[in-house]
Amino acid sequence: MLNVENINVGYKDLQVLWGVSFQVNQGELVALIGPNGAGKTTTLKAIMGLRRPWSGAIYFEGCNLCKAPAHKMAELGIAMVPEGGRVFTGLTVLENLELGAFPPHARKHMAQTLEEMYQLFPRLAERKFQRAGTLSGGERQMLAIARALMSRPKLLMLDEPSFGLAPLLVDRIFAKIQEINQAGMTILLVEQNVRAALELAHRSYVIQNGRIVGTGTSEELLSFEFVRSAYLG
Amino acid sequence: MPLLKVEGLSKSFGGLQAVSGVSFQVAEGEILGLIGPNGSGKTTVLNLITGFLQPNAGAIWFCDENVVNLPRHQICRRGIARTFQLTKPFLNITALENVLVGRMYGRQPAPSRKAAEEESLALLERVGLGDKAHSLVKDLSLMQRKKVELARALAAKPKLLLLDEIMAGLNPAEVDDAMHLIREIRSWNITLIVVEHIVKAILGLCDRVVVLNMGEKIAEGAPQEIVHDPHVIEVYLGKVYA
Amino acid sequence: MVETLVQNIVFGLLLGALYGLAAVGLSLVFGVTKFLNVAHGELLMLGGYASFWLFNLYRVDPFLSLPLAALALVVVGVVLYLLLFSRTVKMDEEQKVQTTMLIGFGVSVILQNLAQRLWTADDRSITTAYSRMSWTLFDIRFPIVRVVSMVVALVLVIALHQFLQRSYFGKAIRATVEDWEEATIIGIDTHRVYLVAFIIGAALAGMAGTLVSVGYSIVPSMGLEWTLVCLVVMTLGGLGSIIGTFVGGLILGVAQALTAFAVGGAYRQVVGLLLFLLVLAVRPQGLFGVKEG
Amino acid sequence: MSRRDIAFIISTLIAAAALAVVPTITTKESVINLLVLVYIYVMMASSWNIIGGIAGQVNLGHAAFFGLGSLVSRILWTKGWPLSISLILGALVPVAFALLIGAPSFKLRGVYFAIGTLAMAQILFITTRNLFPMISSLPTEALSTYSLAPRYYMALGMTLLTVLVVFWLSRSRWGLGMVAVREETSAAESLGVSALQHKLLALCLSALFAGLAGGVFAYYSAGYYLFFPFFPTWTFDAVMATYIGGTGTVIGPIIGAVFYVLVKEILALRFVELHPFIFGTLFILVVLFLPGGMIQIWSRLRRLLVRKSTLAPSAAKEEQVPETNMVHDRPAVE
Amino acid sequence: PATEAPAPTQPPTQAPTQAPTQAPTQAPTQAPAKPAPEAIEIGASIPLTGKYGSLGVQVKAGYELAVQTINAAGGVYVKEFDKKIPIRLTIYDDESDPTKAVSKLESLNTEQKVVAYLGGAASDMHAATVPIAEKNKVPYCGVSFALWKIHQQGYKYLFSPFPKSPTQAEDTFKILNASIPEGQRPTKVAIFQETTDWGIELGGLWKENAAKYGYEIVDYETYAPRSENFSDMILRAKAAGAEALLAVPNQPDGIAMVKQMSEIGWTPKFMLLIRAPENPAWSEALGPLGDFVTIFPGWHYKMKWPGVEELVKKHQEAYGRPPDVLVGPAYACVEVVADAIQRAGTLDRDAIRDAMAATDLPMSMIGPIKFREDGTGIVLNPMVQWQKGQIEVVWPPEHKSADLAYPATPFDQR
Ligand SMILES: Nc1ncnc2c1ncn2[C@@H]1O[C@H](COP(=O)(O)OP(=O)(O)OP(=O)(O)O)[C@@H](O)[C@H]1O
Ligand SMILES: Nc1ncnc2c1ncn2[C@@H]1O[C@H](COP(=O)(O)OP(=O)(O)OP(=O)(O)O)[C@@H](O)[C@H]1O
Ligand SMILES: [Mg+2]
Ligand SMILES: [Mg+2]
Repeated sequence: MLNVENINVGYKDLQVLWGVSFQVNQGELVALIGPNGAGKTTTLKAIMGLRRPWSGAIYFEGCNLCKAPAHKMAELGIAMVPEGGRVFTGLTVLENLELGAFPPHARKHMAQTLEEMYQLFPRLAERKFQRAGTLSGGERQMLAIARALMSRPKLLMLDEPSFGLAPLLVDRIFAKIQEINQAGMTILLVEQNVRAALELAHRSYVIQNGRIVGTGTSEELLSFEFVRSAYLG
Repeated sequence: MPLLKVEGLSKSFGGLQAVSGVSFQVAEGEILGLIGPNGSGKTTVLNLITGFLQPNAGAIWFCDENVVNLPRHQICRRGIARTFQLTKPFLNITALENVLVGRMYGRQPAPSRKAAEEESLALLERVGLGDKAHSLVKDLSLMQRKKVELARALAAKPKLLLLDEIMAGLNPAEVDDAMHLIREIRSWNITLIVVEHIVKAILGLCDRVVVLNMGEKIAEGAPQEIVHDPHVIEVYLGKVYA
Repeated sequence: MVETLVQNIVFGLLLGALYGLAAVGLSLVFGVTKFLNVAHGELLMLGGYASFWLFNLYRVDPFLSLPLAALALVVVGVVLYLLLFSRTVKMDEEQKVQTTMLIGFGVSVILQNLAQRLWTADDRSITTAYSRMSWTLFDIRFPIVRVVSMVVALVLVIALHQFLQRSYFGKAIRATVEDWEEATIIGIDTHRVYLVAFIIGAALAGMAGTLVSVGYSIVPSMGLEWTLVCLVVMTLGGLGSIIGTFVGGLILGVAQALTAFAVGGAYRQVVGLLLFLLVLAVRPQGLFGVKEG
Repeated sequence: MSRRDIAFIISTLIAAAALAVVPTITTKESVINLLVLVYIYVMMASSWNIIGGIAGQVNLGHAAFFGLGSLVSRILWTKGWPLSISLILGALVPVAFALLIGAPSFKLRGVYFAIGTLAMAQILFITTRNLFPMISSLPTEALSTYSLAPRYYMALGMTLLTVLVVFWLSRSRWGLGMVAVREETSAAESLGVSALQHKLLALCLSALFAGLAGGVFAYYSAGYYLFFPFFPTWTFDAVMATYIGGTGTVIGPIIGAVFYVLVKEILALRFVELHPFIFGTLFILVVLFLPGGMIQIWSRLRRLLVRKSTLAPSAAKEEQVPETNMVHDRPAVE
Repeated sequence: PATEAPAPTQPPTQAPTQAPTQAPTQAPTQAPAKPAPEAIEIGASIPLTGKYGSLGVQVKAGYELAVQTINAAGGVYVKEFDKKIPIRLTIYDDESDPTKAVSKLESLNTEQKVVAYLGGAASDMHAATVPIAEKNKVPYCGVSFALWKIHQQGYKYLFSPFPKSPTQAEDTFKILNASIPEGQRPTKVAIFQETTDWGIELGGLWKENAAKYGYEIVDYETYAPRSENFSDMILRAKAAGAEALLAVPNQPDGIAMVKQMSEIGWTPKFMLLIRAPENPAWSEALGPLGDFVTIFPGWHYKMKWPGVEELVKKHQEAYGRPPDVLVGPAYACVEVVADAIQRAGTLDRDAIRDAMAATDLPMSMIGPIKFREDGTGIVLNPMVQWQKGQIEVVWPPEHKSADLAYPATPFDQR
């Protein structure tokens, strides 16, 4: 479904990704793990069209994403939960969610999806008319996830969804991710909570210094000593 | 004598009672954990202590002085420094200069710029950003920015340091490093209040933990007691840790 | 005496409506795109000239030429946006405000001199057959041209307000304002949003220009003065509020008129500005602005 | 003081010395005149840079300081007060004004501050125009003995003073605090920086040098309307010159002011009919291609060179270390 | 850079390095003491753009046409060199900005070494530039300003063949009394005084002189330039029963005033609005509302001086319309300078200044010219009036192209 082929990406003069390749198949839950600054976020941004690869190609359902404008990705069915609970701080919670359903196919089902989201995160229903900027850190994170789901994507990319969430919620969110995935949504997960991520994922890639250095099922990866020592502490 | 004593602290936003009647103390040399579900008022408490918000009621005694209504910079000069959950670095200057601001103001401003630079550089090294000292902060990643903020707060030579989720987004191995660093900070005679959601860190670091829920203090005690407190498990942890 | 007072207030309101309409365009563009287009006054001037020449050469009634002036300014807006302003879209807010201000400055220099070269430095004004007519109500005169201008302004402003508040696109606009990268992520074509906002602003400026040329006069060097008035009115009303901006215009107009009535014409503008500062002292976010977090 | 700092001071002094020689080697008064104008603009841009660039408060009422400075200096001086006292008072009155308006106006943020200060300056402008509608021209005896040289040296000296003070400020603790306030006020305060103190100091220094520039203008001008220096274009010119040179830096406003005056004047003399078009276009080109100001030319060139010389990676590495000045050239946006 | 004296065959703008193509061809009859310069340099800084642009372009046209005419005849005879030397005129644009004007004048002084300055346009520009002439000791001849105060500073180098405020103030009432039979005169006068030095000066003079001629000031209003809203003033003047309106508005203010008077329904029987109605845009802007307004323009092309007809023809050729009101006085300025140079017989500035002070031109584009001690010209002060979209000369009688139309038809009956 998603095919990343040998991309090189960077900021100004600084190359961050070096020949990164991986794929995500329909219905799969794939995790991307790696230390701080390895280039995980950059990879997601490249897929989203926010950072153009210097070279290489990215295919989504056979369509070359490098040729599509960035705002088309949502329409194609890719959604992303940005790092650090980035939401529209000046808009209310409700407006944020409504905007999540921007692509035409999602807008049709807006009311229904909205209900689903309120069930998933009741706190958001309570804060409906609060400006997103005044939410607590964790509440923002919920809003960011919910907003991405509002677009009813085929591929959901999450950049550290557990970031700043209380333990109880982390469990809930991982359960929810699994549930969504089992319902058929393809998921690419970037996560620092490595153990949880590996438990969840069908397959994982390990990225270090901008290069893919390992891949396999969770058991396989957990058997690698370098993964254990570097990520599990 | 406690270093910090918070009494009956309350804060509401419009109709929302974000903090209500919270009291606790921090003894010198202690590491106090402040935990609670998302939106329970932890950051708000830190904001109240550092003068970013004015409480509706309550008092905050720091070194036997009520610091409520003191301007923020005065609070810092008394010896309280902090980091921000949503980072607020000085984006268009270098990491080193960020830290320099802390070093040249703060509680004990450095006598000369040269000395300040040396100390700041050392602090950056210590948090693991030595190689980025001369990068503009806007070119740094979120984690790196958090480290800059930590170094910057340390540079202000606080007696009390408030850390707001500096470990969010770290992987377990990195959390270990961070815990190590925090212990070292304590050894520099700095008292800490740590807000974290990473239970492992809370357990491993804190002498005492205060738990907030919906703005109220629902538990206080040693970490091991807290993780077994059924109320805490119900509203926050979800399961028994440790 | 009372009659004079009321008459003054009426004239103040009528002028204030023009201030309001002119400022709404600037306010929209600034609110949405964070482009501080200091060439706004020059766009107004171009609109005025479009209508003036249509009237002068082909006797097109200025109120009929309003849409044509708007159209002309849309074209100008598209060109300015694609050629210049679009290059600043991805900058952070502060840098965007700064860069567009500089671009706007350059554009205003060029447009002003272009106008002067093409149409001389003479003041131009449209005077139609009905220009001298007024309705009289209780001895108060309501000049037809100005009343119609005010109605036009009011209709335009309300329509715009509805469009932004009610429509989904309006929300998309506000989202884009905040964070273009994130707006892109959720599928908003940010360039289009910016372009639309920019040309609406230009069209509004153009129509305001037409009304100025009917009620007052236009001249190539008029831009700076109008830009300044627009900036003050926009801030008085509170950034980001369309209705607020318009009301700000009315208030300024009336304040000036009352000053002229009470202290004399020389301090007309001074008191208007003092009032503005007073408002800011009480409400640092302007009359209808939203206080920052 | 670092080696770079010493180099800056020395080169500034050398430049000033070279400029001091100009009147002795040219008899062309127009050159001297133009230079006086350049100096006034450098003072205006550099002084605006203190509050607008370093402390980050976009003040659009700078003309008020310039106007007050020239008003006070001119009136006192033409009334027969000693020139030096007239100038000093001309610089102090704007400072007093800055202190007066500072605290209330700093309650305003962003555009509100900018437009609020603009309104304040406009009030002064209109009031001055109402109170002093008459031209202030030097009496004929003064005109017949008018000599440009002392004006030139005064302008040069004041400019040098301004630049050196701004330079000192940019390297000082106060300057660092101002930058911190500019970048993130609340974070700065949480580190012990008093935002109000720093902003006030910046505004007062800014007013001081703008007032001095006004004094220079008053002393230099043979005849002008007293309200003329209050005209908002004085503010805008200073702002444009600063931005186009590079805001927040020491050299940026100088480069910007020189560019602004010289290019404009030379174009006006060379192309009487078309000069505004050419200037406008040139201005926009600079803005678009050097978004951080003309000061970027240097780093751009350097980066080009570095890219070209990929064969010498070690050298390139060295070059990548940015300056450790606290006031930076803002890097270009990609 | 410079706009050079445009000879008929030349494009108007040309680089200064080029020698004038119409350099004199006749060989000198005897060897001169000094080599003759190739041209007599004179220069001006004019507001060609900015708010005074509409005045500046008129002045520029007048200067250029005059220089063209003089050069076509070989230039100005200078005794010292015993030959005719053409004039080279350098014109800069000061963008209506006094500081820029100052630096342009300095440039003319040092680069071109002009022997005389021609003035720019508008009182406040002159007020800023005249001291420069004085300081540089360059004779200065300027029109398009009636401000008398400049002449009260004791300047030696300033000359202005243009009617000044005191003349205008007295003439206002003199002309009214001469043109309108007693009993019908608009004796109740309203004055709208602009808060500029000229506005204050002329307003004060009107006030001073009114009673002497049998007029009463029933309303005296002050306003800042560029006030869009005049309704309060108009209402008060109307309430006071004023029959005449005297003012010196700039163009936008003048247009706004008339529009608002018509809307409020107050038609003064007599209106003297100096400045605003001075160019053809007035009637374009206001249509019939602009009629009946009178002006003191200093000159008009319908005046019957010799040479005017030819000037009209040339202006028509170059610009496609008859000359505007400032073209004539500007033309005369050049005539004054040329005459002074010829009488001085040298290109020495002080000699030219002295010659200029002694000017006694029997005839020029604006009639005979002499100067008073203070540099103000003893010149005719004609009054013109807009009638049916045309400007007609209504005073003095010997130049009249129409009678003063009085009283004005109410606005709503036009
Ligand atoms: N805007 C930027 N400009 C310059 N360099 C950047 C920028 N953003 C990121 N980088 C650099 O790119 C590298 C990879 O960053 P990225 O954010 O992709 O890492 P990550 O794997 O997501 O890390 P984290 O776990 O901290 O989120 C880092 O070294 C960072 O310094
Ligand atoms: N300025 C404000 N206006 C309105 N509500 C606010 C404001 N600031 C915080 N709140 C609300 O107060 C509550 C407490 O917020 P706070 O940021 O203190 O939570 P927290 O405990 O730090 O949560 P987290 O762990 O998610 O960071 C939240 O529900 C939040 O929405
Ligand atoms: Mg990341
Ligand atoms: Mg928090």
